[in-house]
Amino acid sequence: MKLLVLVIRRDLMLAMRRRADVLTTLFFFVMVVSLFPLGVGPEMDMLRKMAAGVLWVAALLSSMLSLGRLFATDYLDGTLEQMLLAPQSLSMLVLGKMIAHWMVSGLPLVLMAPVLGLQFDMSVQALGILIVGLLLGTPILSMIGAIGAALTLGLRGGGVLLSLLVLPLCIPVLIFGTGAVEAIANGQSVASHLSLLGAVLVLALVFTPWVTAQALRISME
Amino acid sequence: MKLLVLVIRRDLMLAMRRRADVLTTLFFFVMVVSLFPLGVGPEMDMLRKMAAGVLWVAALLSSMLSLGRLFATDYLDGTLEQMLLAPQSLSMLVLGKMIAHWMVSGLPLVLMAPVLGLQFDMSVQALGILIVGLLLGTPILSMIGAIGAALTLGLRGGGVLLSLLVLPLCIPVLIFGTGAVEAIANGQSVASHLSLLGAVLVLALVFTPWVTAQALRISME
Amino acid sequence: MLEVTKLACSRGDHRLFSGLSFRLEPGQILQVDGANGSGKTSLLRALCGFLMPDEGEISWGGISTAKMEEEFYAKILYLGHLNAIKDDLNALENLRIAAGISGCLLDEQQAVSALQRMGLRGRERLPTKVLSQGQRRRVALARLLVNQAKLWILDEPLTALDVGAVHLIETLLMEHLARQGMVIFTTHQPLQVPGLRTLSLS
Amino acid sequence: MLEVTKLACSRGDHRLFSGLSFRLEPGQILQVDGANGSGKTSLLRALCGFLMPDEGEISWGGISTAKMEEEFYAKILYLGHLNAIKDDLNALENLRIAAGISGCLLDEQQAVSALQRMGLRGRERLPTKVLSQGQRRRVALARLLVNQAKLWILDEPLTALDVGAVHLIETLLMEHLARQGMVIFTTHQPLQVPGLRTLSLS
Amino acid sequence: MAINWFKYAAPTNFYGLAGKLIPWFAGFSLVLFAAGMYIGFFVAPADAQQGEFYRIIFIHVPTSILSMVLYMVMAGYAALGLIFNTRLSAMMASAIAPTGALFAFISLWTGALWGKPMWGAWWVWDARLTSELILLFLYLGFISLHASIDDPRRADRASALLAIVGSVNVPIIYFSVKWWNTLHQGSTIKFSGTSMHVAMQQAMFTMLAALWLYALAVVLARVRSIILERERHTHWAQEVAA
Ligand code: HEM
Ligand SMILES: Nc1ncnc2c1ncn2[C@@H]1O[C@H](COP(=O)(O)OP(=O)(O)OP(=O)(O)O)[C@@H](O)[C@H]1O
Ligand SMILES: Nc1ncnc2c1ncn2[C@@H]1O[C@H](COP(=O)(O)OP(=O)(O)OP(=O)(O)O)[C@@H](O)[C@H]1O
Ligand SMILES: [Mg+2]
Ligand SMILES: [Mg+2]
Repeated sequence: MKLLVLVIRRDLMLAMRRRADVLTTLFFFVMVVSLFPLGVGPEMDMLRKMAAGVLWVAALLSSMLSLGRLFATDYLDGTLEQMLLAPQSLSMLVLGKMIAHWMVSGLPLVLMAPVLGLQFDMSVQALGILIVGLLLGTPILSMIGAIGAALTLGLRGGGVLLSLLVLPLCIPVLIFGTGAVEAIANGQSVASHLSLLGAVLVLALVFTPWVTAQALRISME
Repeated sequence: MKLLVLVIRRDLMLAMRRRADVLTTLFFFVMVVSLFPLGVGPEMDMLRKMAAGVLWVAALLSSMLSLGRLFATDYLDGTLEQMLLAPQSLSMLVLGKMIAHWMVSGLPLVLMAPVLGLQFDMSVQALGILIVGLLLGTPILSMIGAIGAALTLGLRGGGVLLSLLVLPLCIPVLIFGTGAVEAIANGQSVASHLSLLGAVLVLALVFTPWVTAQALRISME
Repeated sequence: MLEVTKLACSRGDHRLFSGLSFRLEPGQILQVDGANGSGKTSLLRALCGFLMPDEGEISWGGISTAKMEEEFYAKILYLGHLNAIKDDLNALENLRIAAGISGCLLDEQQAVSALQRMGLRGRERLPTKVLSQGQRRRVALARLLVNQAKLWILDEPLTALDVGAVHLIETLLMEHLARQGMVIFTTHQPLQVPGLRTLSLS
Repeated sequence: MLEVTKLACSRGDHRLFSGLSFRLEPGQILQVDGANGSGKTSLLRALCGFLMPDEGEISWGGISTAKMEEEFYAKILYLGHLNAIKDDLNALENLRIAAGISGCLLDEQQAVSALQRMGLRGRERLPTKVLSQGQRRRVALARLLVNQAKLWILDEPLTALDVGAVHLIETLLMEHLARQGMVIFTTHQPLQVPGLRTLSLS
Repeated sequence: MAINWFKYAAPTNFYGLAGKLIPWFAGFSLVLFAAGMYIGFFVAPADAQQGEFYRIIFIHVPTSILSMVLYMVMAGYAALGLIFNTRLSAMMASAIAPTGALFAFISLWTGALWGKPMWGAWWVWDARLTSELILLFLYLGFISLHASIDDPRRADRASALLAIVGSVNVPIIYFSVKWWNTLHQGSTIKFSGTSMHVAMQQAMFTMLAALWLYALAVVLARVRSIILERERHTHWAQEVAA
């Protein structure tokens, strides 16, 4: 438990030292979302329909972008070796890194989303559901992404390979998240979508730290 | 000139050392494009309208993502120091790296785009214009991106500079590129859009290598 | 305590060593010797479990280390070619985090005095990226001062160190041995420690 | 040829050295000496133009090096703490590319024989990431054998090298001096080269 | 018949066994393929609504089904390899991947060819189509991860982990996509299999069997070459090669 707190504090501290990286993720998110109206054209009706999808895809892409750094820097400077030699549970340590990653790259997106949603003329209700969905979904992205990040450690072109591995696995999250917003727009119940997201989150919390720890041990050999 | 060929060959060799590397850039592009329908919904009419925009944004994103590697690895392992000490023109060397980057990450996208366009049910004419636009536009993305990549090296706040500088600079490319496709869909002439893209390409070819070289010298200090 | 029997390692198609056996008891120090590429680093990494040996057994107090996992990690301190310090953090933060991960929490005072003993007075609060190569190595080596591990596994600890620092490391090793610690290390520079045994990888 | 007058450098708030003056003529070799963090690396990087000095002048044949740019780069070979080799390429490719960038194209035969002289026989075609620390340094040092530069600027060239390789480097330095070359370098290990001068950064 | 399975878990023994089996699998596959083609093209009648075009299902359906089955088989082998550290299982997994990917690709390709006349579009974002596409991506991810790692042991273990995670995800993907789609679009034309002509069924099952055997033969052949490559420094491998 102490280890968990230590690791989270450490990663947050590192992120604060490099505030630029955090801002870049956020900025990337904003840019992707804002580029769309430019690429697609200014018809409000169409924009409103695609809003949730665009925001979710942008969130997925920008959390992917920051995933590359999750273990890579620790790997390059030898810190990861030391972590693997920690006399405590590696899964716990990995969980700490996942949580820190989410706080740095997921949470800001969630906080930013309402502002961007307004640009697309989303209703307040839909915005609310979008936020809840993102709040449940972005941690899953961080956790599934961590597996990919661990598997691709030290490989050339790791960043892109990482996306290739992780994006297909993240698709259910995307679909449930946008599905919820769609449902509210059509006046249906959102409970099922959100509870599925919640279930996936719990599953991920239980299994991904262990899987990632195994992946790290494999990659270190 | 020899230096140019040497550098291009070197970077291509590095990319080819892992066949997966080139392919994964491409897969990333495919994934991004395929994610959008998943987020937005499967209605063909809407998809056809957004097709060009989605393809262009995806091309922009995937060439941005692979830009991270353009100078960073050379910086970390000390090769960049040696390049700055090359007794030949640094601009030429930089141009070589840009060309290689485009061949590895831009060209495959252009070749892949028609297949993806079909998924969105684009017309053959629109596809043709899309390809020509991408062919003119993706080198510009590589070249402008290189400036950002050079500035992000080691500089504090460089990450933000990259996004702040590069994405806005790339927006005209995006707009001309999608504009051309839009024009053909509406039966207007595409010549003006494409010739503007061509003009930007020539400008970029002339100025960006030099600017990037200066940025590298600044970053190295 | 540490016992290696008939160990064989290979990398790629290349057999590095085979039939390697030795024992290390409390208070003993062993230098692994050999030319560049003879497999010193590989041996040390195999001891840590980073590298799966082809054959042979590594055991600690009679139990195979592969089975002990975390329990064994609590007994060792590994310092590799890489310094395992974060460029963006300062020496103090680096040391406290490294110690925390290896299981002993330090307060600021302990960390400062360890760094000062390593000759980093006045540099404790600079981000380590501005430090010189030797100063960075010293930050990494400061872990030796704040660790309860019994077995030190050091891969070329003297890299980039000046003469004064080399003497300091010699002193530290002797203190550790006097506490019944064990050391296995590699180096290409001569090191004066009484009771030093060498193991040659031809 | 190389003349440094009243050079002063500082990093952050920290003045490393000031009023540093020396000359280096063809056939001369200069060792920059000093404890960890005394500014040796900074001095060498200032010579290459990577670091702007606070005061003073660096000139080559009477012309300020800052003004010469590419012309000066053709005269020097710099080898820093980093090896400047690509992990994914093999030793041969690394050497040929490095030579090409510094302006002399090598054929395969020349590169192979340089690598073999550096003791990498049989390792020429392995990706350098699998090489040992010392072997990687040897790949970097092979550039010394295929370069026409007059002035060698070497920052701790002996890092990670075994005894045999250290002797080899001594020989290379002597050959270079005999060709009227110049060397300025740092190291914390003793190096036997006749005519060696030292410059101490206290 | 008592077969000593453990004997064949060793790559060297398996090499010989596979060598003996391949000609049989390949031969039967060819015969069945010819038979399936014959029934499909000459015995089965033209479809009432779809004319001659429907005959593409004789390729499309078997490849679709096999692409999914092969993924599970691959993940199973990967899990075995990871848990029991048997080298042969990992080799089997990496030998299956290209064939699985090929089938997924053919399924997409034939589906697209069929879709143009049937739906008027090459591609529709329907649940089955989308999850098949994602399956192809999973295969490609597996293959690229394996190809990106030089050390064979690490490559085997890393990609095995990925395959297992993927297999947990495949059902989630399938249902999520299905659900996502049915929520706002149910208009995709469905072709019900119940009213199928007997000859059509026969052709389809014959083709399925033929492609199964083809997959077996190809996978075994690929495993043999992987074994040879991995064991190239051993005596027996050099003897075999010579
Ligand atoms: C790119 C386009 C297509 C893809 C990726 C695709 C994919 C698949 C997959 C994965 C299956 C097996 C799934 C299952 O058994 O439930 C399947 C089966 C089948 N597909 Fe397709 N398909 C495509 C186009 C089409 C078209 C255009 C038709 C006809 C209108 C069609 C008709 C069938 C039929 C009849 C089956 C047999 C299995 C069953 O009845 O459930 N497919 N396809
Ligand atoms: N894939 C491979 N194929 C062939 N040889 C390999 C492969 N991977 C590593 N090697 C060799 O294995 C050896 C690894 O040596 P190791 O790093 O253990 O040496 P070391 O004794 O620590 O050397 P140094 O003193 O230079 O640090 C090197 O000789 C290297 O060339
Ligand atoms: N921003 C800064 N503030 C204060 N001191 C700094 C700053 N940046 C660098 N320094 C100091 O400048 C010195 C740089 O030294 P340099 O790397 O030149 O040393 P060196 O003689 O090469 O040492 P070594 O033998 O360890 O390689 C170090 O003492 C470092 O602590
Ligand atoms: Mg070593
Ligand atoms: Mg130095």
